[in-house]
Amino acid sequence: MNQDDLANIAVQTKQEESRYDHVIKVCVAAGCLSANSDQVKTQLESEVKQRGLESCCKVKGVGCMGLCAAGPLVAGEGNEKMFQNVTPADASAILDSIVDNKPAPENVVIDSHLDFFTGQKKIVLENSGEIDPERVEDYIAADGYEALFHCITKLKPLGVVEQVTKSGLRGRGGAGFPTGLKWTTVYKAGTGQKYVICNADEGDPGAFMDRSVLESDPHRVLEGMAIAGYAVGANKGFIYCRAEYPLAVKRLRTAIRQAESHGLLGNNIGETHFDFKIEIRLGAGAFVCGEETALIASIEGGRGTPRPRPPFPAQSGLWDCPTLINNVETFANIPPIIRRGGEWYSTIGTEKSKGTKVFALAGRVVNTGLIEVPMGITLREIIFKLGGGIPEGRRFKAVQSGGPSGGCVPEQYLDIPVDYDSLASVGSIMGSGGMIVMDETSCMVDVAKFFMDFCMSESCGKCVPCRVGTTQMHNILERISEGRATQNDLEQLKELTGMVKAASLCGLGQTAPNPTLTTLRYFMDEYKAHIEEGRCPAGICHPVKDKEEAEVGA
Amino acid sequence: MSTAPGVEICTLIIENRECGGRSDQTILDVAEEYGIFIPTLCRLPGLSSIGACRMCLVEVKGSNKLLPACVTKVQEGMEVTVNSERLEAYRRTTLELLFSERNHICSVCVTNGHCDLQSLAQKLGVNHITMPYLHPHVEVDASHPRFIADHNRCILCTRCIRVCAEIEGAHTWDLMGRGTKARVITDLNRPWGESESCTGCGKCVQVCPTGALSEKGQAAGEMMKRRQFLPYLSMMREVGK
Amino acid sequence: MLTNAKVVSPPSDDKRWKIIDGTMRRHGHQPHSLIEVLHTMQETFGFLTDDGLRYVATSLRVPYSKVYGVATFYHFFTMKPPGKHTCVVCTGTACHIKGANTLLAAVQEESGLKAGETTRDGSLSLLTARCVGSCGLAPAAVFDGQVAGKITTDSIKRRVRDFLGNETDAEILSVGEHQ
Amino acid sequence: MTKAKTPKARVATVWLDGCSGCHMSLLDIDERLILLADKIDLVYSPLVDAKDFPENVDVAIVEGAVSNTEDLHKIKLIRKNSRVLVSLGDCAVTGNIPSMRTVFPLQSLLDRVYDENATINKKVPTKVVPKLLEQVHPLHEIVPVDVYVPGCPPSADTIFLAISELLEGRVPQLNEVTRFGA
Repeated sequence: MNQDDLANIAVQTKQEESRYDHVIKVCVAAGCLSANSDQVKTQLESEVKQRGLESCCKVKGVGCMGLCAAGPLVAGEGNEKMFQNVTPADASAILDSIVDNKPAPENVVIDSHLDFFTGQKKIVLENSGEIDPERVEDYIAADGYEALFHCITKLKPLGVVEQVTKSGLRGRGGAGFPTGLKWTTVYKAGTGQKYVICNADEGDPGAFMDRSVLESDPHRVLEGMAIAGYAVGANKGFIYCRAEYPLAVKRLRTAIRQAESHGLLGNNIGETHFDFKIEIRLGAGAFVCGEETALIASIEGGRGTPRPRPPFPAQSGLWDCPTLINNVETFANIPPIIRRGGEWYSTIGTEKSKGTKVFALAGRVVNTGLIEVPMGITLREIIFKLGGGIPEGRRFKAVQSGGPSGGCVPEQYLDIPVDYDSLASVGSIMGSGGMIVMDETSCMVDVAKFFMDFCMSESCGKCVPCRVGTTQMHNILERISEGRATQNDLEQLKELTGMVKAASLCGLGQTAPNPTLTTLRYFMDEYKAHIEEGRCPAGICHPVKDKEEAEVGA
Repeated sequence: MSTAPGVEICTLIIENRECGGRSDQTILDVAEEYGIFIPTLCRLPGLSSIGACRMCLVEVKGSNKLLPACVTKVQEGMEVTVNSERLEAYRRTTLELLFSERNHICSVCVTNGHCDLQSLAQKLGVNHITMPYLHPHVEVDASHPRFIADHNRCILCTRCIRVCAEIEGAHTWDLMGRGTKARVITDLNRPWGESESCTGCGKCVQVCPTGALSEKGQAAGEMMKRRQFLPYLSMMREVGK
Repeated sequence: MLTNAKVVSPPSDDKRWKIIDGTMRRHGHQPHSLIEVLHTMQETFGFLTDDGLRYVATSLRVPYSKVYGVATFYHFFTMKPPGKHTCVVCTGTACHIKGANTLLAAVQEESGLKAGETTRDGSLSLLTARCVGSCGLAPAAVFDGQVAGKITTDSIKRRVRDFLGNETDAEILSVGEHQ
Repeated sequence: MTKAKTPKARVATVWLDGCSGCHMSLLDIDERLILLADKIDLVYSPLVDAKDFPENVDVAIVEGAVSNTEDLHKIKLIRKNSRVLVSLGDCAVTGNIPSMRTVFPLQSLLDRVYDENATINKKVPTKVVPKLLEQVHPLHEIVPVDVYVPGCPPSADTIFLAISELLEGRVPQLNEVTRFGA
């Protein structure tokens, strides 16, 4: 296939779709599927058939529309009409509404002009909820693979790297390392065998951005990886994906197969000399494999334990070859950056954090789901405008970003802009995009304990501070939550947080104390209530009153 | 001094002393050449270094992270601090964490007096463990005819695994599980005595820094009386009849 | 070390070993395909067996101890046969905030199972997951591979009751540490 | 010199859960005991007759771990009544051999000893003997400790050095002379 063939597919696909007066989109990403959206789709299809509307009305499975909590979601008339909590029984009414413009039952209608939808800026998610993730033609019709073809036919590898550098894109996996710099390092690392790895081991509990991108728009990631391969001089890519995401894996496999058969992956892509193949490797339930050296060890078939850096994977990674590792969302940003130029991308966001960020908004907030917002938006806007605030008239307490590596941000900082540096300044991190909202029913000691428990059981055990330190910190938090702790324990907890942060081998240990540190910093009163009064203000923990007795198990 | 291609001679400062080294040497290598002590536990010269125990962490000027001296290569103009209040505190805490993790009862350990963990604790002034002991229930494997594996004393330094894979070439040992539940195992987690790959060379026993791997017959309770060496005793008994 | 490629025959004449052979062949019996092969074995048999690990180790020329080390490092792998039905309660952050613990308690109340246990008759296993990525639907659970969202204590008890069938006093078979 | 006017230090030695080896080692300082006798008043000890732990003790030297409710009660009283608390020997400092039982659940231990292995009177004693704690604790897990003297037992020289330094009003530096298991 060459550029003309690609353009032909795009035109054809668009023409086909424009033959229909109505396109009804049904979300078939994992969230809505778990609420039986596949049955809704089938019912809509048979209803269309029954009414003899096949020629003017198309029912199409699409990726995530964002508002997962209200699934299954259905949209029509270019998203002017949206429906929530749809059951197969609603199919008829929805057709009435879309085709005959009759009012649909109130309980299924959502206002498509909600802040949740209009407050977003979609780059990564531009195709999510629009295209059929299982058809490469749909992706091509949405300018898919145009960027790749532009690179391999018009740009030199260094030119591609320059665009990425110019865009100001920073790694979306959490740490925010400048992507252009990483690409440059691998580009410069000799002329031998190199690899590109896509980190899709989204282990952060409370995050599902990557899953959604893979399920809704898998080709975008493949295209991003292929562009990266061209830019840094690699001919082989691996996607390291969680085995817990079977649908994402299935759609990726389909996408790779389609791309290969269309000559978009494989040898002589676009009739040039550029070869690029992609293989999927399944993770197996180890959070630490999100760390790049551990991920490499896992792809090499071993225990996913990290090793000290340097050397960095960009110099010596998979099988000791220079390796570029970026996460799903980072790769998903690449095609639009190439299509529209690094300059364009750098106009979005803040001075040091460019572009948009996808967040998985969950917890005690009205609209839970997936959002993409420009960097620099405030936490308050995200939670109270897009998120619709706290349900049941409760009070906001904190928002947790960055998962087990991040922190809890209290109300007083709700007006800080969401960017890498501002979040770091209040003790949290941008992270991969999990954003969990907590209200007064959440106990901050319990939350700290929850994350420490996570880190303790996910610690690979290689280095001492993380292996034993997280266990000791967890035990102290447990004693606090049970009302058995002393002031001494609190002091020791503080000391251990500093030590584990500074002395651990990899990012897991180095960031494991963050949730504890931020809750100690902003919610000391809750710790004190547990320790001094044997009381849990949120009523989650059940501390014992008689510390004397409990202290020694007498 | 002749060097391999790409290797440069560099000068650096370790603990306020000007030192010279090759760029393929680690900070630890150079420090040792100059007689500067940096504590280590998981490292053993001759085996690959893994930077896991974190005892040899040092401060390098210009780096905001602490770096393990055993795997960090020297660079021209480096300024390395080996001993600072912070580093010493972290090392003591690391030792305390290790002591708290398993059941290290020095007084009845076969390696009492010859143990790296014990002597480092003394050297660095760890005279009590400030955090609660975890008291895990772990096994002793005495199935091998000549050796014993006492997991109560294991600090997961993986020296045994490395010497077995890298030097003996048997790869009998490896780690199972993760976190504090990790254990060194032989073959498919079978008793050591049943191992199909173990050559019985005993290298693992010799490199073990603690009493986790030992030769049989060393413990006080194992002092076998071999009275067959005294045949005249029974002769005397016959005579005395 | 098993340095020479050995021709080994599968542990039994179970036809399903051909599936594992297929995965190994597809990867050219490369040692680094170990995790992929373990995935296939677990998918095929439901869990990993000692015999199977031995077979894979020999076929891929990976030391026994390394194979066992890898199999136990990753929590997705299990070496115990799962129950006929599985109920996985998500304990990710969003689900935790929305009461995953009360769901676990409800299942225990209904079945007597704690996380990681299987009923003696093998009808049901209760597991926990670190996050199934359905945070928008929290609290979530996975029943026999199907994700379900916005679970309540009532709805989870109902599902568990269905799984248990007529077994009124399901006994507990194994205690383990699934994560 | 006003040496004669200096009041003697009130010293107590206590034996909790341990083998009394540390006390044996204390006696092993031999003739130096006479030197100490000039400077200290042994107000409480397994070696003297006092039944109750006195008040206003200058230095309390405690051997053994905290294993039962009586140890627990005693160590709290000792701490309350003493200016300086010395943790003497590995049992007091680390839990040592007494703590080896902590890896087993208490009830299984009691069953094993008083039921499975008992030939007569299969019953866990509840009278006269104090109740065992779930865990064995080193002293500092229960009360603040001022001086740690590890060793099993610490040598006579170590103990003499520790006491001498304390009597001189200094904090003994013992790392050179003793360690865990010494």
